[in-house]
Amino acid sequence: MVEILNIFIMLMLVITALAMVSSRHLFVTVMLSGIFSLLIAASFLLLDAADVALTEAAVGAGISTVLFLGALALMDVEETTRGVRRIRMVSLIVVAVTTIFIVHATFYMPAFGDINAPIHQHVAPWYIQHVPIHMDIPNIVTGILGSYRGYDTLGEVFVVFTAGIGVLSILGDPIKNRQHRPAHNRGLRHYLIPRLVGRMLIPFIILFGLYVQFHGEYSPGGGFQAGALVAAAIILYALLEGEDKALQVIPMRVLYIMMASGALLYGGVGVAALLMGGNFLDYSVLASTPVAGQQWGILLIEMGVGLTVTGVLITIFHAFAARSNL
Amino acid sequence: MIIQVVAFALIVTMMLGLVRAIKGPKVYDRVLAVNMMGTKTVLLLAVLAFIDDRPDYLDLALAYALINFIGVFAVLEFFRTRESQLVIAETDDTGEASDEAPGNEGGK
Amino acid sequence: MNLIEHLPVLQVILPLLSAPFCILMRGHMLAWAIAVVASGAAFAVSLSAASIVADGATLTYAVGGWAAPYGIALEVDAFSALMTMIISGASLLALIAGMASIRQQLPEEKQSLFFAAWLLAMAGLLGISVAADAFNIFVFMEISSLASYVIIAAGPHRKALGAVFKYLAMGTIGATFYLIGVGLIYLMTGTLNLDDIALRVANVSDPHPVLLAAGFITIGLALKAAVFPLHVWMPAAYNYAPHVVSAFIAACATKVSLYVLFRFDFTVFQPNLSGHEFQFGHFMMPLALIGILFGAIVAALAKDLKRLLAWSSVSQIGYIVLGASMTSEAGMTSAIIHMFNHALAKGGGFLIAMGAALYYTTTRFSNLAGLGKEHPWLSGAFVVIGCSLIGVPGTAGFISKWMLVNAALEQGGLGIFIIAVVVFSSLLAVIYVWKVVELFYFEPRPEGASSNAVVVKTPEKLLFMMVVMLVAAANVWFGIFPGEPLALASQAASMLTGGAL
Amino acid sequence: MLWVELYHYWVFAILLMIGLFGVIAKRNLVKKLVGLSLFQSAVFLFYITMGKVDGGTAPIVGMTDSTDVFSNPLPQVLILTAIVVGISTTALGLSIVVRIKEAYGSIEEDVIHEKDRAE
Amino acid sequence: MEPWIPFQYIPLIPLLGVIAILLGARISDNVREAATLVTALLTAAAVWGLAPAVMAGQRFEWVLLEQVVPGIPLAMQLEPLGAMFAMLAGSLWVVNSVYSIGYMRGNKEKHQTRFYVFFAVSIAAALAVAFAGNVFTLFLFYECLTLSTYPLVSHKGDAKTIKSARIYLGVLISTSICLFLPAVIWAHSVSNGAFTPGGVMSEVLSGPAVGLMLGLFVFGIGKAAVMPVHRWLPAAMVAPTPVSALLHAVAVVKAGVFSITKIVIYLFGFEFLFSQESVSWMLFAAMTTIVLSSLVALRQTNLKRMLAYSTIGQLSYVVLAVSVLTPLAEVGAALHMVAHAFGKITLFFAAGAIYVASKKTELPQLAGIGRRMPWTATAFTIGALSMIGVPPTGGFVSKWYILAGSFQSDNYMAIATLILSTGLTAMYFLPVVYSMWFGREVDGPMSDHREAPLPIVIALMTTAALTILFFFFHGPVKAMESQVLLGAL
Amino acid sequence: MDVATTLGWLAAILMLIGAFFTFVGGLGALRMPDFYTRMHAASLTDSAGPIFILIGLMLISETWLVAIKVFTILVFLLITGPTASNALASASLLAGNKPGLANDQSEAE
Repeated sequence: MVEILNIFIMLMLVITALAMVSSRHLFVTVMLSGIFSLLIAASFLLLDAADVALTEAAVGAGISTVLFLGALALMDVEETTRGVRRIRMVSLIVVAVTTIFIVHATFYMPAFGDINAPIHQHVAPWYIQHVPIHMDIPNIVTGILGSYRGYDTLGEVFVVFTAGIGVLSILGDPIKNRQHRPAHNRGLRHYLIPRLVGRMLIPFIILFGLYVQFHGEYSPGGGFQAGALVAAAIILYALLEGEDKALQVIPMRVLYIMMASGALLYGGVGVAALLMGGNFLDYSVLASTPVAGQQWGILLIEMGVGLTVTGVLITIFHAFAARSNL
Repeated sequence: MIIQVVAFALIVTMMLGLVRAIKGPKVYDRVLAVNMMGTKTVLLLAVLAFIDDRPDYLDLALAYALINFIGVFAVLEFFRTRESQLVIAETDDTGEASDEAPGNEGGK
Repeated sequence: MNLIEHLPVLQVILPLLSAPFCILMRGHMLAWAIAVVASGAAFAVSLSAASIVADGATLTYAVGGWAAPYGIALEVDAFSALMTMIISGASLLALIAGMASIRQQLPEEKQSLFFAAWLLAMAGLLGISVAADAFNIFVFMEISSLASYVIIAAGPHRKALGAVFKYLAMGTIGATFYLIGVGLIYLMTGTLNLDDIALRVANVSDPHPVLLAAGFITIGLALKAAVFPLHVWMPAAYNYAPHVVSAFIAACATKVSLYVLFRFDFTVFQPNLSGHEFQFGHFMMPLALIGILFGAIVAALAKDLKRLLAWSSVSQIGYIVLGASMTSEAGMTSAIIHMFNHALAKGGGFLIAMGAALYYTTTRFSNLAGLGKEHPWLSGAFVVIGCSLIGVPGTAGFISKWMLVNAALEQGGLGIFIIAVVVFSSLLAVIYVWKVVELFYFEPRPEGASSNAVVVKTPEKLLFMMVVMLVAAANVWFGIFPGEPLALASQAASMLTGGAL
Repeated sequence: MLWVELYHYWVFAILLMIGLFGVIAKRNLVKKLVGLSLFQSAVFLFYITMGKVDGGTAPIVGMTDSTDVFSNPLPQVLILTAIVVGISTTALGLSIVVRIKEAYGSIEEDVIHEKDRAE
Repeated sequence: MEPWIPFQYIPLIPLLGVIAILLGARISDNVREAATLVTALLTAAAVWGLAPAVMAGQRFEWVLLEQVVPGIPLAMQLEPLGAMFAMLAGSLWVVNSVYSIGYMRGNKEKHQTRFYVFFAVSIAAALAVAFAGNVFTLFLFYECLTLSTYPLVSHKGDAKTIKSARIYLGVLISTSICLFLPAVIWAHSVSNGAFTPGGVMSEVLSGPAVGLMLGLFVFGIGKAAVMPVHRWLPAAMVAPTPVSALLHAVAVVKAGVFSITKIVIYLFGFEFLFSQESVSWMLFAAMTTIVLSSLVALRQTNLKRMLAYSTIGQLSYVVLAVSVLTPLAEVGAALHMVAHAFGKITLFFAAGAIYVASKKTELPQLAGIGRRMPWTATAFTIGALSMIGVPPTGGFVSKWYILAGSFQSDNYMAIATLILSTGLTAMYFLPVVYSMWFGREVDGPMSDHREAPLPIVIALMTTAALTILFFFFHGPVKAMESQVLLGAL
Repeated sequence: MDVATTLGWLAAILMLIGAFFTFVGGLGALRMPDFYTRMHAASLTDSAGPIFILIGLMLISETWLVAIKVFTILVFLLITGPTASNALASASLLAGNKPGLANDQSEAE
């Protein structure tokens, strides 16, 4: 049954992707990419990847759509030139050849879902077996993410951090940019009902975000998803009430501090472990028992992730909005 | 068994929505289709939670519902700032001239 | 707490964790100071690590205390020690020398962000160099790439934006190709740790997916390393980046991708793909040869100093790939030592371009004439560094060419052809370097040429000249006493080719 | 039924190639970025696909019986990181596009080339 | 019998002199020139200090760096041939310095400090070439010499000069990279490349490979100006005359033929080469160069260009002498290096003196100049006679030995070439000498001029005297060269 | 029939009704002639479908917690769906997009 659903979703994915690339209207492309994200997230869920599905939905359908629209508000939504024929031919050939190679190799790959594939035999069973022992949390993904591969996640946080300061550096400080524009931005004031409903929902979204943050060890979720949700709530506020108000609620200074302190909190936990005699990011030494130490460590670093992601996403939104007057 | 039928109906409806989203012809049609597909996805997730007997998937459904909502607002805001674009947006993918309406970049 | 034990991770987290402090600082001097201190610390760490691993030892580190295939391991051996030295050294010197140039090219409010991104770029490159985990390499590759885009986009010319966008698109394709390759390997072996992969890939019954993985990883990394003909993003990016960024990035960024490429193609895939090094060699060698000549020819036609240096990089990367594509220990040694020597020469070259721009605002040839008379030390340093680029005896560049030709001699008839190409491209190098030398010394300063866009403070100028002289001297020093880097390089080469041959 | 076992990989290949085509062949910078994110999504799908185990369930212990078969959690962890990387790249790319639009008045590569050449 | 300063430190003297010159230039021009002179004298003294030890048959080895590139040391050695070259370069530098001071001042050249600095660096490089202990070291310092003479050649800095300097650098660098370097690598890959009496190649190389490697060396050492790699020499005529003198008589071209000689004797071993059919082409290359360059010289109307082509021919005498491969001819080669150095430097000094005093550069303008500049004309005459090989000049001695060596191996081709080229040399030098003394004066750039400045006259008379003295006192050189052969045989 | 079975049947019927509404809504969104009519079809069933389906799901929930979660989703959908539709329609109207049937000029499709 699930298999059939999956086939349908895959079919829709391919159709959507084709439409995205072939449509000449950029707004359409962005809308379709939102649909694509929803579909692929559903597909992830069908493939048992709950955390990934949540992330993809928050990022792909939420944040990424908002960002694309923010950028599109500044530019022509029509694609005015067709690609050069020669380039299109070359691309087609490149693409075709690569596809043939991949498809050819698939015939020698382990079958889909085969439990005897090497991938399910070597490292993964160890994780499934040891997460309950080492850190005693139900969500294995969180366990791996936070501890076994915590160093990757540290890198991930710094990728987000880099994106934040990168957008700031490229687009400039939102506050300075706003000063050059007339203060006409009032948000969606003349849409009365949406505004009321939206305002009502904001606290719930933040609450839900916090739930995702602190319940991430037990159910799908974690710092990143929570950060995206909270940031989405603030973005919603900015959309409804206008940029300036949002910047009054959370000023840029605070955002800077959020971005930096999240990353530093994560790194700090690692360094603290190092100072307390363990290796970098070895949470076992943080508390009296290794298991408690692991739990504390994961909780702290997830908070770091959440802080940075929230700060960065809001900052990026402001940076775009200040330019495009979204 | 019934629940699988529901899931199937949802998937088929999503396909109908997808066709509408691709066909347009107006941007509003597409936004409508996206919104519709969002709702259907939420339902699908909820149904899946029961099919797989994994109630924690319901959290996901909730998150989807919230995010879908925000997406629609972003689109509305986009319309507001780009009223000049709306006229153009009525055309389909053939792309008419893009300076039909006088630019009103600043909004109101 | 034994610090020696923690060297591999300190190498990465020192600059990484300094970056957030940078953006919290108001005022660029503080941010600059943090960046310099962090680079200096990283350099010190890399030196001490290098001294430990020079005799063939390997420092391993289990992050989080989890042993290798389950947790993420870091490994510092001779090869990575050499890379970390190049990266942190280049960053330190460029930062010290570039103070005035940064003031000239960047608005004050962006500077703290700039330094943070700089540190992240360096930390990313360092992270790749010490990583022993295929996916971890990807993560740090992205940190370094994103940060590089940011610091390149800080260039004042609008063309910098177009260049960065191209770099971003191609860089992301490259990284994603790499990710696909890693996925395929993971699918076939079930592990991500490099050593573990090498161990388990031998048991994979069917080589097709591994071969596909090798193809994706090779192409992806070649894209990031700007190997001809995938170099199209590089010249513009180097050319329009802020001068100080060009000096830093040109010295190390592409080399780190080559480092990963060599790691994979020479150790990870060897146990399964019989004759893989042969395929690698025959795939890469023609590209390297064409790239060497093409880059040098375009460089000889350039009308801008930075453009010239950037195209010369296309050619010089060809030398590195050529050395590796011989798939012999001697060839590998020449490739690795050329990474070091080219970093010295090219970093120095861009530093000089930076100095020229500091005095004369642009690096266009029409505006640089007569530099030799007004700034004799600067142009003198260029002559030395240019000689190193050509490969004149007594400079670092010569050592690598010598090793390369020696390695080619082992190849028999093909070797003669390789030598002919190397020799010819050296002549082209003479042409493009000498064009600049003559410009500096013999052409009169044009009427009304712009100069001194920014007031260069004396301490800044002193620091700058000190660094330039140091780099020029290093080019000569390592041409006469190449002992230490050569020892590391041959150690690394024997390690890389040991598994294959 | 070979195709049932492998069609996931084929979908991955097709999506990958649609995305790659978008990046290489399209001249509009936003379109290129969309292609890029499509390209990355395809890889995400590939990783998640290979982590699936027949009859498995999401790797969250405790909610269900402990006898359950779990799908492979490691690819999911990797893709969580990769998604974040993807959105970061997209954000950065978009900000560059915005600046390009301001500097050149267009986001079409051909127009930008022409303006560069005219300089 | 230890020399008063170890030979390996001698190249450092001019380098230290560079610092002295730079510092001196800050004080005044006089101090700077004094520094040059003192350095030159010190160098000469140091080089001559080696003579007793060398004559006594002592040899020194010294390794600067165990591995400059893997497996190859940076080694220095002292043996008679190198000592002779070092002595030649060191002592002529003194004379040349005196001359330079007069010339540069008389001509009011710019950038004099740069000139003196690079002059000293070139001498240091030449000395290092002289003391090279293996092929690689030789190559290294050979390249240094090329680069350090570039600023001297391009000294004037105008468009024509730059073009010529480009040819100079282009030919020398491309030959050395394309031919010399591969040969060096080849030599090192088959042997240790160290210079050993009797050669090291006889055991590792045979057949056509010998000829190929020798060819790479002979044409790769572009400084020896064997046709067709001679183009740089006439081009380098744009340099100030002291530089031309240095290039053509002392450091550069002599470094070329010295390198060839040293490689033939110490790397191949000429006995070994004598047994190889495949090296006979070298003789023909040298003969062709001699004859062709003389013919070209006949057609020149510019004095310095004529001298340049003469140099090409004279250098090939040395190559010819080497390729005759008999002991007597080898002695002749060494003698000719010295004799030609004295004669040619005299000629260039004279040409420079004429330019400084009268700005004349073309042959027809020289008519009757002997009456205004008797000393210069006398010196020029002596130099010209030495080039032709008329006794009692040094040129006669060396040609005599080369001829004798050719008879030793019944090499009639070589004998014929020598006789023919003597005739040709006479044909282009004698008319000039005749017109200088007896021709009717024509209008030149300066109608009324006198003898050149005193330092110039002193310098050129010194070298002219040396040319004649060498006829009578060539014993030491012969003795030293015999030692080389003793070791080689 | 015990309570659970009854609830099961009830839930099945409710869910089938919901699925039907949903499908019809999708069909309407595809086949209706102009934007406002399409919107009418879609937004009505966007409320009706979830109500039936989610109530059905609540009935077969094993624990109260699950039922509450489903209920929360329902509430959210009921709040956000009409709001979004309202906003969309007013945006379309504000942009000067007249209902096609009112002006008796059907839209080209």
